[in-house]
Amino acid sequence: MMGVVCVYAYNIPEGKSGQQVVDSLQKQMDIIGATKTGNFCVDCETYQSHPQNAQQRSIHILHNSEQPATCFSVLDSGTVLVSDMLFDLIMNTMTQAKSGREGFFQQRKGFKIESRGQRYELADFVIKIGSVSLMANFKGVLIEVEYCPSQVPGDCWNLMKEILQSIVGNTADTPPSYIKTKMDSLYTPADTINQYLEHFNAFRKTATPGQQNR
Amino acid sequence: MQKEEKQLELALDALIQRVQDLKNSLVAFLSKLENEYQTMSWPSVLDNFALLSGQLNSLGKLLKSEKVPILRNQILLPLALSPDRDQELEKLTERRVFAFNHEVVPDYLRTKPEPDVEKKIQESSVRATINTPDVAQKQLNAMNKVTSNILDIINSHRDDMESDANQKSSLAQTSSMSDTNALIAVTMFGKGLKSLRRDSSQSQPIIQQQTQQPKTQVSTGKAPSAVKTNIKAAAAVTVNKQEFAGTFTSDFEPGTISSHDNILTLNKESSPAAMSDTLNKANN
Amino acid sequence: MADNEVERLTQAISLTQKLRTSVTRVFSDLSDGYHISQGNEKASLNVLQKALLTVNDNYSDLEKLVPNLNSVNITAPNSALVGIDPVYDKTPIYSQITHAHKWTNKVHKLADYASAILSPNQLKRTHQGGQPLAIKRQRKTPHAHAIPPQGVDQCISALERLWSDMPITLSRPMGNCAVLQITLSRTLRALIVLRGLLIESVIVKAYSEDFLTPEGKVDLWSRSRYQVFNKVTDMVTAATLHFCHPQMPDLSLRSFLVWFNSYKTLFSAPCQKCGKHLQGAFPPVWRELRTATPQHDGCRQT
Amino acid sequence: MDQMISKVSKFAPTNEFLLQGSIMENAHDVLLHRLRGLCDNSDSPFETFTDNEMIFSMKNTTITQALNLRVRHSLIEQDSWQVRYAGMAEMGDKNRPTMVRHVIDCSTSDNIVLFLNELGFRMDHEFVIKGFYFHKGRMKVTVSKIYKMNQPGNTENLEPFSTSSLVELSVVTQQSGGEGIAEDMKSFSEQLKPLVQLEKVDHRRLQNI
Repeated sequence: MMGVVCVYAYNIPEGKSGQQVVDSLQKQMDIIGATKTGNFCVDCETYQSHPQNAQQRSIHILHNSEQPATCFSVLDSGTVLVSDMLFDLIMNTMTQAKSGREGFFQQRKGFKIESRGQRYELADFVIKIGSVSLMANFKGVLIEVEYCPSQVPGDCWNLMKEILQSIVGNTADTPPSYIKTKMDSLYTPADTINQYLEHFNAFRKTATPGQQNR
Repeated sequence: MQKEEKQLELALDALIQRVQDLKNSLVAFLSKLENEYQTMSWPSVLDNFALLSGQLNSLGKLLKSEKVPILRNQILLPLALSPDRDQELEKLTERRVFAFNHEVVPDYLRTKPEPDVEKKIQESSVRATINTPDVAQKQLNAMNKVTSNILDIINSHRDDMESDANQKSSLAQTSSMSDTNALIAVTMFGKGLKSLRRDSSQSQPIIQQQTQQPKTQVSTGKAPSAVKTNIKAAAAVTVNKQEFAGTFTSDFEPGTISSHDNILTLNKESSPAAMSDTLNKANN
Repeated sequence: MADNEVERLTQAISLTQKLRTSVTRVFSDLSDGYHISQGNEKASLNVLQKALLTVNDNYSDLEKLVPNLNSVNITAPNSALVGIDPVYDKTPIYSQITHAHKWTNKVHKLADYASAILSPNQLKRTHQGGQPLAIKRQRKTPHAHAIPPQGVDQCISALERLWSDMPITLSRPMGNCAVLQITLSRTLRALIVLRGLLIESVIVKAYSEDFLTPEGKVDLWSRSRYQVFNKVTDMVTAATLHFCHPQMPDLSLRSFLVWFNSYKTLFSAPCQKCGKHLQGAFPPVWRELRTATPQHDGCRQT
Repeated sequence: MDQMISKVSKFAPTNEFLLQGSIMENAHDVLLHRLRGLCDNSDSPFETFTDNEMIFSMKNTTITQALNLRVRHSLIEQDSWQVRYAGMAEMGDKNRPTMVRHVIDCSTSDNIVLFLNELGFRMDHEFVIKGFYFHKGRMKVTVSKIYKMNQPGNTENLEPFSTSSLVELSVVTQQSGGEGIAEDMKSFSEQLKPLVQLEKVDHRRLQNI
């Protein structure tokens, strides 16, 4: 089980590299007394229907190291299927070319994106500082803050806001747009995945910021 | 003369030896019967009998062999009978015969069977000679007939019993290959499930189709294209119509029927197989 | 001697059989009925009498023989009786036997341990003099812990109706003591162990946690995975002392629950003293005892 | 990702060894008792299951060979959903004691049916399967009856497909290192004879009948 998670993109100030931002954030974690508890990774891969299929769909397959045995499959219609890792294999059989023909789905080239970094714990908070890379190109920094004991975003938003503002600043004045619609419902791991996916999709659309800043 | 005597002596020794063996095994067998009757098994009894009959056989062979002079020509003459106890004899006979007296001699030195037995032998030999070869042949035939009849009866009984046993095993049959196949086919490919639904829903859709026909034809603009595919599909499927007619219809769930009314109504005349095929095509 | 015995036994058996046949004949004749023609009643009666006489004779024969018999002692083990039960597949005897076997082993083992541990430390708890006991008796004995289960049930069901956002389920996983499981809104779950109506212990956990051991039984001991709820557990346990009132147990439980209900705003309400949500990464875990206002642990002490 | 797939496929249990047979109604209970004695946990009561199995398939104009996914939904534990991909069972030669097939079992959330429909899958057919399961070490034995559903989607209105029950003995192993288990299965199936003949059954032949 998990608590409520808010994911924010960190605005990288002009003239700073991604690594510098991550370093300073990590230093900040030490200052507020959080303890390092290893690494984390959220990755996303996108597939597309075969053009001859009846329905044209994109499927995003995401994994979150917080739920290491789970595979999240998100359709562009918003349906999120939560399943165990073996769904990767099923997806694989669906993409697999059989006897010279294409499969029902194809992997979209150049869409592999992931957020990787350090994981910190502070009392019942879990804070993750991840640098996002699209096909090994640095794209930006994502901050994830989780408050584990609660499951209702509406209950603990104000409480989370205090700690979020101390890390990401004014960006955290309002809840993440995805959370806004879910304030009063029970939070699930799929909601985290949707937040990440929103950010990933946004990152894919932008030009690589690292090239401007480096 | 001396040579003959010597031969007789040898033959007698051999005879005594054989008889001794026979006696020993008899004694052993008897003692076994007396002491081990609880644990003794039938095969071991049979073994003992076999041993005895073997020894008797070899004794008979010895008597018939050429080396043994014809004993019938020898004469055994009791020279003296005495009512007194004879130690020597007692020892020789293992304390079975104490004296060589009038009582035992006729029994031991008898060369002819008992009169009763003799009479019986006579009778049977007389009876044997009465029958002429013809009668004997007849009786033989009758005998053969009877035995073959009995054999037949036994055989038929055996057959009956065997078939009974077979039937019993078929009664106790606990699994059937055809059921296995049917069950696997249904789990793997859904065979049988599809035809079932056809029974329950077959008549209804047709009626519905007829009543709905005008309405849907007006309402859908896409109908003509469906007709085309339908013709093509129907042509492709007609060969297998009989085969598929049963299995395909499962796609007619209420939901799909209503959503594909336009297609179904147009297919009114064509076979169910063709319908479902168009349905699939339309879905794709 | 033994042969004699056997002979007598077989004789007795054959006599018994005889007796049975004669008795059966009498009864079967009686049940089949007689064809009684006019004036022939006497003959039929004679037949019956004869049959009865045979029974009598057989019976007396048997009776004569019986005193000579030594009682044969057939020692049949109990397991032989199992065979008598014809539908053993339908009875759960097999699983029961294995179960019983397992338990006997377990009990045996534990008893071994217990005796090994107890033998060096002999505990003598009842070594009190008569004096203090007498004084105790004079005092009015508190009865809060000795309320019958029905009373507790009644009291709890009355309490449950007070809050719609705080369902209470009552169970008795180990005898008389009631265990209340409370779900407070969507904020937390609490487990309260009662003795009578006295609060014995309280454990608070997250809404996402449960009070079950891996075997699916009620878990009375484990603490929450989250630090904040362990703090709350400590606070609430301390507060139970405040609310405890031996003479009016139902009132004390009720006022405790009223106070406890204020924890539903654990995450959403800021501290009344400093106005902030977090203090050292913790929300206001303390509720003022009278006003039930939220406060941080740190703010409470100042 | 590809790395992960190869990793997952290497360690995930995807190789299924399978023997199948059936048992008639009259010997059904006898078989259950025998299995109870032969298998683990013989002192606990029978473990039962009731599942609704839905077969979804996808085709398109260039790929005519349909891809089938089987969704199983437990009717006892309502929130247990599973999707399974099963390859064609390979008979192998005569020396192979069991069939082998590629199987991917994957537990999912309850929206799998919606998900597959949105993905372009269509339900081909469905049925209800009720029965008992036993396990002995890694081996799993199921004795189950298949029920037709008289109304689609209604799992109450059922009609048994056959009086016989399907008996399956299976072991799922990693891709390599399952050779010994097939022999174990063979010897286990010998113990059930003559009650049930657990055999390799050629699915291709059944499909073409």
